[in-house]
Order: sequence, then C-alpha cells, then structure tokens
Amino acid sequence: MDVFLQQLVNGLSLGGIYALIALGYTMVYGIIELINFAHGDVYTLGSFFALAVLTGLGVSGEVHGPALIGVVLVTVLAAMLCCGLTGVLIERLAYRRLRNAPRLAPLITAIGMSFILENVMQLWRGPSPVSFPSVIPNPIVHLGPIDIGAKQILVIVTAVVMMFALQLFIYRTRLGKAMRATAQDRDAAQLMGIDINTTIALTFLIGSALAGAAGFISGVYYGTTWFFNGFEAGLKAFTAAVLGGIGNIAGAMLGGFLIGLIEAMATQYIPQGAQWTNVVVFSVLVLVLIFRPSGLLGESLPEKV
Amino acid sequence: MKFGRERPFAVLPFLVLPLVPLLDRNNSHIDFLTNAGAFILLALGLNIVVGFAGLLDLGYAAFFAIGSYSYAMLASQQFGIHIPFWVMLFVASVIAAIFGILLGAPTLRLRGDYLAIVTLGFGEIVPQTFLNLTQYTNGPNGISPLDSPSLFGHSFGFSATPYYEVMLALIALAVLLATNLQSSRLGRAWMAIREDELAARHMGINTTTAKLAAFALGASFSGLAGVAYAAKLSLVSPDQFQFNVSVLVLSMLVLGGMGNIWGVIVGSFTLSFINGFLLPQSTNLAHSMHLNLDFTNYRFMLYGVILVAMMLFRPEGLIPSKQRRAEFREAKLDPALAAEEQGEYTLGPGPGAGTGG
Amino acid sequence: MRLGNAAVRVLAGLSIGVLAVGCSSSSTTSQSSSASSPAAAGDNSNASGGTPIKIGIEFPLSGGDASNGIPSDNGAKLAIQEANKAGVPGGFTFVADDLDDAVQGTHDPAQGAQNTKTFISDSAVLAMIGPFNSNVAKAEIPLTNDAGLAQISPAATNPGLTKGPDAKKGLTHPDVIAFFRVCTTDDKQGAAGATFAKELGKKKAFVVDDNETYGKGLADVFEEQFKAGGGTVLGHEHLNKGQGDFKALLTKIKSQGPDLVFYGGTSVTGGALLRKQMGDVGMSGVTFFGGDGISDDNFLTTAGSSANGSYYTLAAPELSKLPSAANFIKAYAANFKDPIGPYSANSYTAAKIEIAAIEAAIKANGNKVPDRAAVLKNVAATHGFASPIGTVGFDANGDTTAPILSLYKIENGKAVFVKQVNLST
Amino acid sequence: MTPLLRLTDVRKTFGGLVAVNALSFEIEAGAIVAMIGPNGAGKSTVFNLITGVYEPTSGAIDLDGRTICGLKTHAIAGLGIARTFQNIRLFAFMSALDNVMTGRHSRMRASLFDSLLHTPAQRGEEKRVRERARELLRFCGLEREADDYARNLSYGHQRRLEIARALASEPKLLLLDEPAAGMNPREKSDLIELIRRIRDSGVTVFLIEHDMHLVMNVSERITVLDHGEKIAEGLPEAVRNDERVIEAYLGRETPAG
Repeated sequence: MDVFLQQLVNGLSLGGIYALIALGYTMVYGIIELINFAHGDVYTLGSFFALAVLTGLGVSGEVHGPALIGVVLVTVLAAMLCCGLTGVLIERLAYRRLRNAPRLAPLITAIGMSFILENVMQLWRGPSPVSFPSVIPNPIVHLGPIDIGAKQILVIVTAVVMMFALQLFIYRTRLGKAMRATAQDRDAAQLMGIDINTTIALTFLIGSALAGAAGFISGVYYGTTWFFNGFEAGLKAFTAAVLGGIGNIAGAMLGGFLIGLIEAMATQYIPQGAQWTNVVVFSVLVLVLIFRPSGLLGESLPEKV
Repeated sequence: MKFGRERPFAVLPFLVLPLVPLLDRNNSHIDFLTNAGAFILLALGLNIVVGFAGLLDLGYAAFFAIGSYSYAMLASQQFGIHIPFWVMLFVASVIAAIFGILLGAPTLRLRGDYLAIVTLGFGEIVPQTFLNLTQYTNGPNGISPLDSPSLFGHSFGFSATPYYEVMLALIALAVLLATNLQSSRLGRAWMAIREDELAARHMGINTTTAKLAAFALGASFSGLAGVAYAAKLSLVSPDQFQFNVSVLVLSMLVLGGMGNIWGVIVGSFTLSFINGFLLPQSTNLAHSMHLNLDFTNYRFMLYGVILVAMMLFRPEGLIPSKQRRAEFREAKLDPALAAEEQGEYTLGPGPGAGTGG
Repeated sequence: MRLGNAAVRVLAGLSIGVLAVGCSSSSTTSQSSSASSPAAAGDNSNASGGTPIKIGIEFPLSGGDASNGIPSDNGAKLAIQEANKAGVPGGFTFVADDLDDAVQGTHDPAQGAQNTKTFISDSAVLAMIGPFNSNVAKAEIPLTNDAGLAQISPAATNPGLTKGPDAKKGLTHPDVIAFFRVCTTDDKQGAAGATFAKELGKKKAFVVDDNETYGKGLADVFEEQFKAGGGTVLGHEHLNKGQGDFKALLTKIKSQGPDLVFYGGTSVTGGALLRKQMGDVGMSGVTFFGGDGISDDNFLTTAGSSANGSYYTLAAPELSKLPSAANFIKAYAANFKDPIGPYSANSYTAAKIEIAAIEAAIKANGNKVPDRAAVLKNVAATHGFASPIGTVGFDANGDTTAPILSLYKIENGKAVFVKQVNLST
Repeated sequence: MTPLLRLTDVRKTFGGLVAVNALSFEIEAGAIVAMIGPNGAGKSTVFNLITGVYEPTSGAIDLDGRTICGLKTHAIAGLGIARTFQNIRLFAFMSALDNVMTGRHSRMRASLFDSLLHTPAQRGEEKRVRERARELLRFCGLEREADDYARNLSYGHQRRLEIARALASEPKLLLLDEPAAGMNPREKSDLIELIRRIRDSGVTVFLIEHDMHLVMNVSERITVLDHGEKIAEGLPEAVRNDERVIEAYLGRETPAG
C-alpha cells in the first residue's frame, strides 16, 4: 500500500509535466484541428531557453531566499516568452498558408517543423543530455509512509493552476471568447469581426508559452535536458490530450495525470515493467482512439459535418 | 490512366539498370544503390497508402520491421528454421499484410489525423516489442547472421551485386503492380475515397475494405523490402526501425510527388542519394579541407525542411501526378472550397471539392 | 500526355542520374581505386614511392558517441603516424581511412556494416580497427570473417562476440577467426564487478540495464556472477530508450531494499539520471555500481553531487599507473586537442599490432603488398606484444590474453582510481 | 404488386430534434415521383435515410419487399439505389469518364488480384465499362467532356455528370436531389427531357425539387413534406390545390419558380 501511494505521487508528478504539454496540444487542436507535432519540441526548446537564461544569470545550483523568486520568475517568463514567440513564428511560417489546404498538409509540415527544431537544438546544445541547474531547493516532505519532494509538489500544483488559469482565460475573457468562437466556426467568427489570424496566433502564443513553462519545470525537476526529449514527451502528452478528450482543457490535465499514473503503475506492477511503459502508453492511445475517440471528458467541440 | 502506350518507356530502366554493376565495379556503390532500392520499395508501398488512398501512415517502419524480423526468425540459426529467401519474400509480405489488416481493421474508421497518430503509436510499439521479447529476438543484439539467399545453388555472399539485381526485380514488380492498381477498379475506388468519401460510398464502394486493401498492400510491399534488406545486411536489430525511418519514407513521397509512381521513385532516390552519398562525401571533403563540419548531422534538418518547404511551395511534389497537382493547387486557390472543407480528413480535398458554388 | 510525358522525363532523368552517380563516383574514387586494385598494387610495388596501404578505422565520430569515438580514432591515428615516421618496409605509406558509424549521434550497426563493406571492397585496406560498440561489432564480424580481413576492436566488450555458442554461428570461416580485441570482455568486467561488489560488503543487488547490447550483456554477467558468489539479486529491469523519469522504477527498487544498484549501460542511456534520481527518492545511501559505460564526464556533470560514492569498473588498465603508458600519454597530448579517452591506448595498441603484422607480411612477401590472409595470420599469432597497456596477445577466440581491469570510485566529483586486477589465466 | 420502395412509419430524430416523423409512402416501379416541401422540411434527410447515410430511429424502409434498414450505404447502392447530391459531390479531380466508371463500381467484378495483375478478365471488364461509361456520357449529352476534370465542367454539366455517374450502376431507383438547382430555363427543359428518357430506359426516378414548374411538368405523383411530416400526396393537380400545401408554402416564402 505504501508503495502504491508513493507510485501515485510519482505518477502524478510525471503526469504533471505531460499535462502542461497537453494543454498546448489541446488548445491548438481545439482551434484549428491541427496536431501541432512540433509542440513537444517547443517544450524542449523551453528548457534550453531557460537554461540559457540561468547561465546568463550565473545560476548553477540551488538558489535560496528572495533571490529564488526573482530567478524563477525571470527564467520562467523569459522561457515562456521565447517559446510563445517561437510558437507564433511556427504558425506563421508553417501552418498559416496551409489553413485551407487538404487536411493533412499542415500535419506533414508540423512533423517537418518538429525535425527542424530537434536538429536546431542538437546543433545548439549538442547531441548529449545537458545538465540543468537545480535552482529550487528540494526538501523532502514525509507524509506518513510517502516521500514527496518539493519539486514534485511544484509540478503537480503548476499543472493544476495553469489548467484553471487557462479555463478562466478561455471562458471569462474577451480574447478567450474570440478563441472559442473561432474554434466553433471560423467563418462566422470572422463575420462577427473577430480577427482570425490574431486569435490563432494568440492560441499558439499561449500554448507554446505553457510548453516553455513546462520546459523550465522539467529542467529543474530532472536536472537535465536533451534535444530529443520533446519527441517522446510530446507523443505522450498528445496521448494524454486524446485520452482526456482533445480540445478539452480539463481533459488535457486529467489525461496527463492518468498517463503519468499508468506509467508509474505499469513500472511497479508489471514484471520487468520499466521496459514496457512505452508499449503500454501507446497501446492506451490506440485503444482510446478506437473505442472512445472523443476521450474521457467527451467532446467539447461540435462535430463539423 | 492510359498506361499502355508508355509501357515501353517504363520498361527501359529495368533493361538498363541491371547492367550498372558491369559498368561500376565499386562494391560500395552497388551496395548504396541496393539500399536506395530498398527505400524505393518502401516508398512505393507507402505511396499506395498515402498517395493512392490518402491515408497518412506514420508508423510505416513497423511493417518494414515485421518483414525483416520474419526473415530473421524464419531464415537463420535463431530457431534453426531455414525457409529459402524466395519463399520468405512471399511469406513475409503476407505476414506484413496480415498485420496491416490487424492494425487497419479497428482504426480505419478514424479521422485522418487520428489515424496518423494511431499508426505512429503502432510504429513505436512494434520495435519496442521486438526489443523486449529477448528470448525470441535476442533483444538489443538483434539477430545475425541471417541465411544468405541463393539462386541455383549459388549463395549470394557479401557482394552487393546479386542483392542489387534482386532489388531491381522487386522494384520492377512493385512498379508493375502499383501501375496496375492505379488503373483498376480498386485504384479508382481509392481515388474516389480520397476525393469524397461519402460520395464514394454512394457509388457502392465499401470504403472500409478498400482502405484495408491499401493498408495491406502497402504493408506487403514493406514486408518485401524488409526481407530483401535484412538478407542483404544479414542482420536485424530493433533500432533500425525507429520513427525517423517512417518520416524518411514519407519525406521521399512528399519530395517526389504523392500518388505518382515515378515521382515517388525519383523522390526516394534523391533523398537516398543525398543521405548516403552527398552528405557523407561533403563531410569527407570538409574534413579533408580541415573544416570541422559534419553535414550528416544536418540530415534530419533536411527531412524537416523538405516536408515544410514542399508542403508550402510545391505540395504536389517535384514530379506530381496531374491529379494531385490540381488537387493541391486549385483547392488552395478556391476560397469557396476552403469554406466547405471542414468535415473530411483525408489527404485529398474536402467534400464537394471545387464543384460546389 | 497523362503519365506519358512525365514518365518519360522521369525515366530519362533517372537513368541519367544513375549513370551520373556511376561516373561521378568512379571519378571521385579514381585516385584511390586505381592504386587499390590488386593488379595495380602489384605492378607498383617495386616502384613503391609511398604507395598507400590503408588501415580502416571505424568508430562513432559524430554526435553524442563522438566523445567515445574520437579519442579512440586519435589513438589509432597516432600509431599510424609513428609508423610512417619510422619508415615502412618496402617504402609504403600507411593511410588511416576512418569512417563514422554514428547515425544521428548514436552508433548504428547498419551503418557499421556498411562501412565494413566499404573497407572490404577496397583492396588497399589490409586491416581494420573498430568498432567501439558491441552491437556494431556483432553486425560487422560476419563480414570481416567472410573477407578474411583482420579486425581489432579496442572497446567492444560484449563477451558473446567471441565466446559462447552463438559467437561462431553463421560465420563463413568459423575456424579462421578475423575479429580480435585488446579490451577486457564484459564477462570479466561483470565478474570483476561482482567480486568488487562483494568486497564492498554488498549482499542484495538490484540490476538495471539500458536494454542495449553492451549494457544488457554486462548486467547479465554481473547478475550471474553476483548470484554465483552467494549474493542475492532482487530484480533485473531494462530501461526504455529516451526515458528520463526513473522515480517509479526507483520506488519499486527501493521497496525491495537492495544495498547496491548495479547499472549496465552508458551514462547517456540512463545511467546518470538513474543515479541522480536515487537521491530524490531517498536512496542516496545505496551504492551505485556500473561498468565502463559511466566512465565519462557526462555521468559526473549530469548526476552532479549525487555521483559521489558511485563505483565503476574499466575494462582497461589505469594508464597513469602503467609506466609503459607514459610515452603514449605524452605523444597523445602533443598531437591532439581532444582529451585522451579511456580506450585511446587500446586503440593505439590495436593499430600497433596491425602495423606490426602488415610490416612482417610485407617483408615475408619480398617487400611487396601482402595479401589480407598473411596479415590476418600475423595478427592472430600476436603474443607477448609490448604496448602501453602492457604485454598483450590473443587467445584462440581472439580475446586479449591480458585482461586487466581497474576499479574507480567517484569522490568529490572526480573519478579516483581504487585498484586494478589482472585476470589473465 | 410489391412497390419498388416502401417507407413505413419512418421516424428520424437528431438528439431532441425530430427531422422526419411517421413518414409512409410507396413508389411504384417505372414512375417519376417528386417530393416537395419548404426548406428544412426534411427532404434531404429522407434521401439520406433511404441511402443508409442515417439509420431510421424507427420504422421500416423496403426495397422490392426486402428491408434495407441498417444496411451500409455501399450495400444499398449495390442493391440498386443511386443518387445525386444537393451540393454536387463529384470526384472533382477525376475526369468525367473516370467519374462515371467509378459509378460503375458496384457492378464490376474485378477482385483485388484482378486489379493487381490486370488479368484478361479484368482488362475485358475495364474495356466494357469504359464503353458503357462513354455511352452514358453521350446519353447525358457530355460526350465531349469525357476527358475533362469534373470540376472544370460548367455547372449544368456537373449536374448531368452526377446523373450519368449515378446511372452507371444500373440502378432500379434513381434519387435526384434538386437536380435543377441553379440551371437556366434552357437547361431545365433539357433536364426534363433527360429525366423522361431515364424513366423510359426502365429506371424509376424519385426527385426532390423546388422548381414547381419542373415538378408539375415531369412528376406523376408528388409527396409533400413539412416539418418532417407528410402533409399531402397525390397527382400534381391535386397537390397543387391542396390547402395544407398552399398554407405550408404561403405561410413562409413562396418557392422559387
């Protein structure tokens, strides 16, 4: 039982990272029905941006006291901004022209962008994992039989907070309403005076900024980053988004946590489970798509026939 | 497609190319051409799925793996089974086709981009499973050596030439079959599905069966390529079949022109040439000039740039099929069509493409 | 029109393209190939003004694995430079022909096999050095065996390459082996690891590997030997490629209460992160033990302070403790910017052995280019060969007769030499 | 005698919305029958129910006395029901000839292996189908457009091509969904003549149309639908004077004429 609870914590903190990435996936899919394949790589890019900022600030280890808040804020905001702009740039360069092209054309460019980003990062920071300063102290909290690191709590809390913030943004602000309108019916939204290009760019800005935040958090959490991280993390985050119901903000978070839990539990309870986690996760993806393509939280977008 | 008149021209390369080993005695060149041939075979197979039927398959390397592993398990010391190479060509293509159907049957009703992701997932599962099932596959070590094919009692050995000739023959077969398919009842059905799935159903086309056929045939080509490639290399290992192989083959299609058999061949050869020849040679040149440049490191950048640039500027490929060019060009220019294009997710144009309004 | 014109254009293009490939490629290699065809070499051998004899070198030279490949490549090149400086019998010149087996930053068996075939088809290549990695060697051994091309690996440590029931399966010439190595094999390394672990007083080990040829082979031997020595192995898990979060796995391991975690694999494939995260799940007190795969900087930088207290074995002697290596270390530093690697000296030694074998064969052939068989025979007969890594020779399987292993402990972010054993029998 | 098509108490709901309710009618073989009704009356839904795009929520649809409820669209097409679409759905980037040949799909026998190997049987069939397709193009007045992409045809020609494509399957019943929409008077009179020739060739025609002139001119029986329910049925003359029909139309806008 103790082990189960501990794995619950492990799964949730792993899932928190997926959830943060999945939020961006689901937003973009929700609005232009594009699987932004490069999103996972924007997440990795976020960790590299954050690393560059930390290096610039001269941070190489843990930071304490008020300086910690300053360092974290500066780094996160810088990573979010850089990633957000990268996302907007990607949309502008690779997707916008294809908005009316045959459905899968932008998916193919998305895969292309993913490869380009990966290669750029490889050329930038080399092909091996790069170590990342731990920045945030990681005292272990003992909750009965379970150990929770401060960073694990940070990951989980960030994912939940971001989810609620995003929900509020989308349902409570004018820009959010514009996004929803665009998602529902692009032409009608345009007729109502919504600037479609700006709205879609905004979606990419926010989604990619979230990936940037996730990149920083994962760098701090794992103490390392690697140019190829985004491929698998992105794929799993997409699985999470599909599991939760793509286009659904809460679903993305739920899906992220579930995928994290599935991985942790598969590791624990399948004999020699560690080597099967990917197979299990991708099997879940296949099964969900076959049996419940609309995902757990159903579908939030009207079917466009 | 009226192919009859052009057939003599289509036959020409298959008369000339077998003579290449006589002209170029360098084994590594022939070896390179043989590998390029394996990818042409893969590209021709994927073209059936993506180009003809308009289904995006991102896990195509899985079928390549299944073909290769079939040969490795049934024609080596691994289990002491030694089925002849020629029989295995057939057996492995059938096995691959069966897996194609197993994967396709439950997933083909999914929307196109979901299908792409399911196939991607499958592409991740298959090599990982081959890696994990150590007791059957030797896990990371892979299976090696594999039986060398033989013809009339002569073993192929390590010279690339016989593999090259076999590869040419397989490509010729694949081109013939693909051309036949294109101008047949099934080929028209695929085209119709790509253009307007609902209307296709009203023509009495069982879209599920037709798509399954595309999946199975595409997979079987890949199985053939897998056997030939594994036999030539005398080795399979799970890391030969990663996602980037699927993307590489897709890039070949996008570069050459989806749906056009000759375009696909040219696209495939071009990329293999760049990959296997141009980049390493440029790197060698750079090294000989004491420049610390490794062009092979830019390989994946190249795939990426091809995918993006082609889709943006020449989506029909370098050598397009006439139909595909029209689809991409005119569909993009027609705002009325764009508005209608909401519900369908194939690689073809959306419903009612261009005819409404 | 239809397909017609397009098809014709394509075909024309294709055939021209292929011809162009044929022509251009034959022209690019014409300098070397004219010299390399056996007839030409035979004719020129008397007037041999620096006729090149090639030694094929095959390592991962790009990407993440380059940090392994390049120092080894340099070692071999150093030996070749020295040989040319000293003068080759018959007036020949040795040429290092090095090829890269890394694809996208990682060693690749298919690429290795390809490179090997390139060497085999170039008759100027009389011997080959490499590869670095065992799975690459696995793909290459049948090829060099068939061609009778002597191949010495400085670092491929998987025992199954030369020993065991599968080693000779499917070789064209199972009786005339062509693959040799100057490194100590993982069965010795794994066994030494198990012995060292016991000496450290460890009784309950949990084994993890990266599911690659090297790592899994090492881990399997460790498990077997540790058990044979009376220890308990609580479990054996394999990592997924590209995985970064090992907390779930470590929680599972922790729940079984091991006093040692043995890791078979490299730092990059998970070793460094595994060690780092042991601290996160409250396992920093458990000893982490690995093979030479974690003997690199990446382990130290990625695992950071958590790396301290880890042990690893190296399937090579500690050079600084070997008087015979002093000159080599000096010469290396004088010639190359890249830092010396754990297998640089092995690679240097491999090249030395091949050079000696070729030179002897040249002399035996009346100062003409010898054939590969003569070179192979000389390599196989190597014994008592003085080298920076001590006196080496090959046994009947092609393995070194002087398997030397060293043990290191990481203290204060640095690898500290602990002890060395020679397992020669 | 069994009617060719019989709908019995058919009901179709989408969520809470009732699209078609308690609809029953019969079509005799060899007839030209029309269905009219204001916009949104559920006419196209009826076509979609007959062709298996939707399954009825309740009720029965029989073709030649055998139920076709629950069959897939392609199977229903195979049984002899062909249709055209309200917003033309041609295979835009296939030639007119290929469109018609595709329409022939369900009457062709070539198997996967025939298609792969181009067996003599397959080649013979292709040849016959191609000839038949050319005949049909001629029948619909499109012989000169055979090699053009469908999308490059004029609007009227596209409408006719849809008909040719539908006829290629040798249907018993042809469903025409607003075949005259967007046509000029000249094209309309040609269409009337074409519909009659189709019926004379032995195909039963069932059409949805807004153009009252065309409907009254060509149809032998008319069914009127409003709010998913049948409000009148009978000969054109009777329907024209039916009070409920007039009310249904006048209550809203007058149908385009």
